[in-house]
Amino acid sequence: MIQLYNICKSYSKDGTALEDVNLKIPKGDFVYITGPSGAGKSTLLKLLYVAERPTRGQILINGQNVTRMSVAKIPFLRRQLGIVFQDFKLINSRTIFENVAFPLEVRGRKRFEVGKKVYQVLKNVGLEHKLTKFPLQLSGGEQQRVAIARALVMEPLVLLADEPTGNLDLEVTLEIMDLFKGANARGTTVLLATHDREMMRRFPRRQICLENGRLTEDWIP
Amino acid sequence: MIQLYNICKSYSKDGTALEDVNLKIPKGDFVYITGPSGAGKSTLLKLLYVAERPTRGQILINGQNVTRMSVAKIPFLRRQLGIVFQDFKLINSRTIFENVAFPLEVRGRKRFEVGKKVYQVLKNVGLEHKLTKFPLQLSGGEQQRVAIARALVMEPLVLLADEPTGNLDLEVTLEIMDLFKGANARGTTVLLATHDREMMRRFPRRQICLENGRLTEDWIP
Amino acid sequence: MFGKLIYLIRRALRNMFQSPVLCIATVGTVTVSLCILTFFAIIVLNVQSMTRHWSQEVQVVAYLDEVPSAAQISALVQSAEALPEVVEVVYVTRQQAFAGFRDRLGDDALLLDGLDDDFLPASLRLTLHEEFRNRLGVEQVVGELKKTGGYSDFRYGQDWLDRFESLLNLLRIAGAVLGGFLLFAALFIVANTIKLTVYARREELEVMSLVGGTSMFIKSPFLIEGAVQGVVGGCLAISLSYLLFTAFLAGGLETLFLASGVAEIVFLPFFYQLLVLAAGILIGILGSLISLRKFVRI
Amino acid sequence: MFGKLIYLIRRALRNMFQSPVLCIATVGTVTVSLCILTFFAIIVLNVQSMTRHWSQEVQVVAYLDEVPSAAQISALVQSAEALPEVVEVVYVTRQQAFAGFRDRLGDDALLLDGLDDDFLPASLRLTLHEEFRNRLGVEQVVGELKKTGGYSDFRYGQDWLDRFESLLNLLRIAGAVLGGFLLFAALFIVANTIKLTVYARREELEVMSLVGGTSMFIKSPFLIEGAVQGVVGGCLAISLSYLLFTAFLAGGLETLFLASGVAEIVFLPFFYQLLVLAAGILIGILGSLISLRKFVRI
Ligand SMILES: Nc1ncnc2c1ncn2[C@@H]1O[C@H](COP(=O)(O)OP(=O)(O)OP(=O)(O)O)[C@@H](O)[C@H]1O
Ligand SMILES: Nc1ncnc2c1ncn2[C@@H]1O[C@H](COP(=O)(O)OP(=O)(O)OP(=O)(O)O)[C@@H](O)[C@H]1O
Ligand SMILES: [Mg+2]
Ligand SMILES: [Mg+2]
Repeated sequence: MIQLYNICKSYSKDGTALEDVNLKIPKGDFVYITGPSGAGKSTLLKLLYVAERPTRGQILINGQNVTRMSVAKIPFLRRQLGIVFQDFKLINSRTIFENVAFPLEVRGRKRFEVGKKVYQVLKNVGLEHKLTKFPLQLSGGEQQRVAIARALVMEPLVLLADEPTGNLDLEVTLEIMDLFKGANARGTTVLLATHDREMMRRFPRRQICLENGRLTEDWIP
Repeated sequence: MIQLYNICKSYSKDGTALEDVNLKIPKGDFVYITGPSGAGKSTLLKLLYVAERPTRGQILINGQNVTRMSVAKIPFLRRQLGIVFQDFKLINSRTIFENVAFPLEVRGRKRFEVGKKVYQVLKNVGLEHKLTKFPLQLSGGEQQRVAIARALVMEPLVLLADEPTGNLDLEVTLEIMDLFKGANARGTTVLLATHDREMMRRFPRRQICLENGRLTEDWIP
Repeated sequence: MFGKLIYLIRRALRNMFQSPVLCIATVGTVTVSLCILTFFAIIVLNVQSMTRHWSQEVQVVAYLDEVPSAAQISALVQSAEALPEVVEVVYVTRQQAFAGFRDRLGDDALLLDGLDDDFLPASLRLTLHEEFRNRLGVEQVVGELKKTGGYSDFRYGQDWLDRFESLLNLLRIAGAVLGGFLLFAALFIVANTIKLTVYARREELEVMSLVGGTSMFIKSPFLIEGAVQGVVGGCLAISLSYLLFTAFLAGGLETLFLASGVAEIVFLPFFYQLLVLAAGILIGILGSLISLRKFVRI
Repeated sequence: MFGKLIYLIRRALRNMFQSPVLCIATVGTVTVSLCILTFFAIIVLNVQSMTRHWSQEVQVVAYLDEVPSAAQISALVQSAEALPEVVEVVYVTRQQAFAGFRDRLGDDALLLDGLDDDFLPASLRLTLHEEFRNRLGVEQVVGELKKTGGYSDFRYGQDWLDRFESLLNLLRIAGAVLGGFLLFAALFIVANTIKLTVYARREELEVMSLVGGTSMFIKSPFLIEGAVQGVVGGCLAISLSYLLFTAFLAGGLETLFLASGVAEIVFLPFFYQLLVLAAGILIGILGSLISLRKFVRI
């Protein structure tokens, strides 16, 4: 499903964010990416959704070589992914409903279907009563849940979640994890960058540990 | 030091973020504010740094009635506070150094003093090598640490930290907690909104629990 | 297809209502820029009609050898009228010529007191088609007339004609230079404004592309927005300049104009109003395209 | 105090280099707007000097009763020169008058062939100070001369004077209306642009206030920035319009101008260039102030 060969990424000359990372993630896997702050977790995910290009190495997603993908094709790759960004990246001038509906609209879904799906997924994250609010009118945790809802609204092929529970309390975290596990059970490959040891303790899954841009541990329970 | 009397805050007619909160925090105290997502933790802090005004009730900080403070006086109140915002609120067009130096510049400190202090506090949070980078060139956890450094650079009278460790791993969290405890030991009153049970377990302090805008628990170890 | 267009238009309108600051700024800038263009066009058009008015004085006066018979006159008039350049031919008798001269002298007319009223020759006055009211056309006519014979002299205000022509050239060049500059300035200013509105929304654009929006999907609402703002700005510009136009004309400007020998002052004709609207749309769409190319690299 | 100013200027410059998109957009808009104003000023100034040139033809001609003796002439000339409105007095003999008339008739001069060269009266030609070259001034002078006596008639082109005056009024009003409109348009467009740049940075402004920046501390770099951009834009506008001016004048426009009877064409005098710079600074600061008031509610 996802294959990384000798991936290097350096943003500037003086330091590398990723160094010689090799990784294979089969379809339907559930993987935690851990590591200290600044280790390169987000960078790894950014390479997968082609917000950044690797300095060296090759990435295959679902058989496609992402490294040399033309700019015009990137949107179609991203439509197969569900992404929770570390800084949420909600559109502040749109309501919660519109934010979550956006991936569906991009794919040209019918209005009726959009409304039903958006409501359902917002209900799953416990925000169905905030439909008409704007992102800046929500608490931090609520914004994070909207970002999660937007990633899940499409049943993506791959879910890339970057620190999706950093602003959530334990109860909500457990609910969100249930959603992730549900999506995983329905076939979505899940990559979850996190610091939350409690979560990893409760739901032990494959753990990949990055340290200073190097893959130092690949633990399978 | 900080006194809240019958504080109510509602952003719109259909719901209240805070309802009838009464609270006294003596000088030099260290208080955790906990509660589920959307409980009103950030709102409480916003009232303290007068980003929002309460719908009802009175707030006293250091003897000043903040509720009716004139707009011109607010900056001088804020200069006594160190604030870590939940969404960091760094200035993206300025370097890390400039971001952290800003509270000092506002207070008209000499350039020499500014440089020394900023370097010291950035070193404390482990980012002295990122001085010249811009916020968007940092990882999420690094940005959060910059926000913390900016709050601590002045030895504030009161430290208001909103989820300051949501994007940090355990090791860094412990270092940051050491900084907070150090500031507290030097006389700063600390209010820390968090979901991190591990942190509260390791450093048991007074805990205030909000639920649906109501103060439901005030636990002193 | 049609549903998709409606969807895009809905999104464009939503965008505009969502960020009124940006929308109002753009429409305002388009309005003011087009207003300047409109004023300029009004001035150019009126100066043009003024010069056309003046050019009616470009006439050829052909003096006759001697007093001709009625038959000769009608023959000469007919042959002159047959020339393709000529609109109208008027026969001026000696007495009419004398009266005209007296009028032209004005205050000095008393000088003619002792003189006979037939000492001036009779003549034909030829009015020319507009496109021949220049040195070339005039000399062509004179050449033709010379061939027929029967004329003693021709007069067509040679030096006046030269001046008039160079003034026309001057106005034409100055109009083109200024007009080109103003058009460029309008495009620049509007594109600049739109660039800033796109800049203010660049994060939004980035998010859209990160969530799978194609370049077209993201850009097209902006283009529609640009077109709508262009139309609205164009309409406002026309209305505003009409208001200013009538306000100041009503305020006595018209009498002043007429007193200074200028013909009727007209507002922009309908066709030109359409041109202004078209310019608005074009500027709106072009400005959006240019700015989007800078910030949407998808 | 001085150190603080330097600090604020440093911050302002830092801001500008930090967000070049915004800075370039503002400077560009200021440049283009001021360029339009500069062009307008050049046109107005040249038209003004043209009319001043024309107004030299406003003269009073005082015809003498009979051929006076040399003593009488000098007495009359002296009394006329004593009038405060008069610049110069020229005595025109009968012969000079006759030659002048012949010249004026041009092609028709042959009409005078049989006549004596002294049938025209001698006269005094009075040139007036510029501020008296209008109906009122002229009639005042005529009234004074009438009191001294010795003149048979006065002529000062009454109908021409009326036309000239209304044309002047027209130009004055049109210039004021257009100039006012253009000035307003420039201010509007620049303020709009600055508003958008402030809008794009509103989060930054919010953060500054949240970290304890006073209103003055946050705003003053923006005001300095506005002033700097105004100065730079003003300089660019003057340079650009000078370039355009020379480019098109060198391209043959000047000969055209001179051929059409217009006096020398001049670029904006230095004093007006300073005015343009001042306008740039003013527009920059005012625009920043207006926009900041909208977005910084501290
Ligand atoms: N756009 C960028 N330009 C320059 N350097 C960058 C950029 N993005 C990230 N970096 C650097 O690359 C390194 C890895 O960053 P990354 O965001 O991948 O870390 P992370 O593992 O996600 O950390 P965190 O847990 O704090 O989010 C960091 O040192 C960071 O400073
Ligand atoms: N600007 C606003 N406009 C309207 N409603 C708001 C606004 N800010 C917060 N709210 C609402 O007020 C309630 C409390 O928000 P608050 O940010 O205080 O929660 P919180 O305790 O900080 O939650 P979290 O742990 O998720 O950050 C939430 O329901 C939120 O939707
Ligand atoms: Mg990260
Ligand atoms: Mg919060």
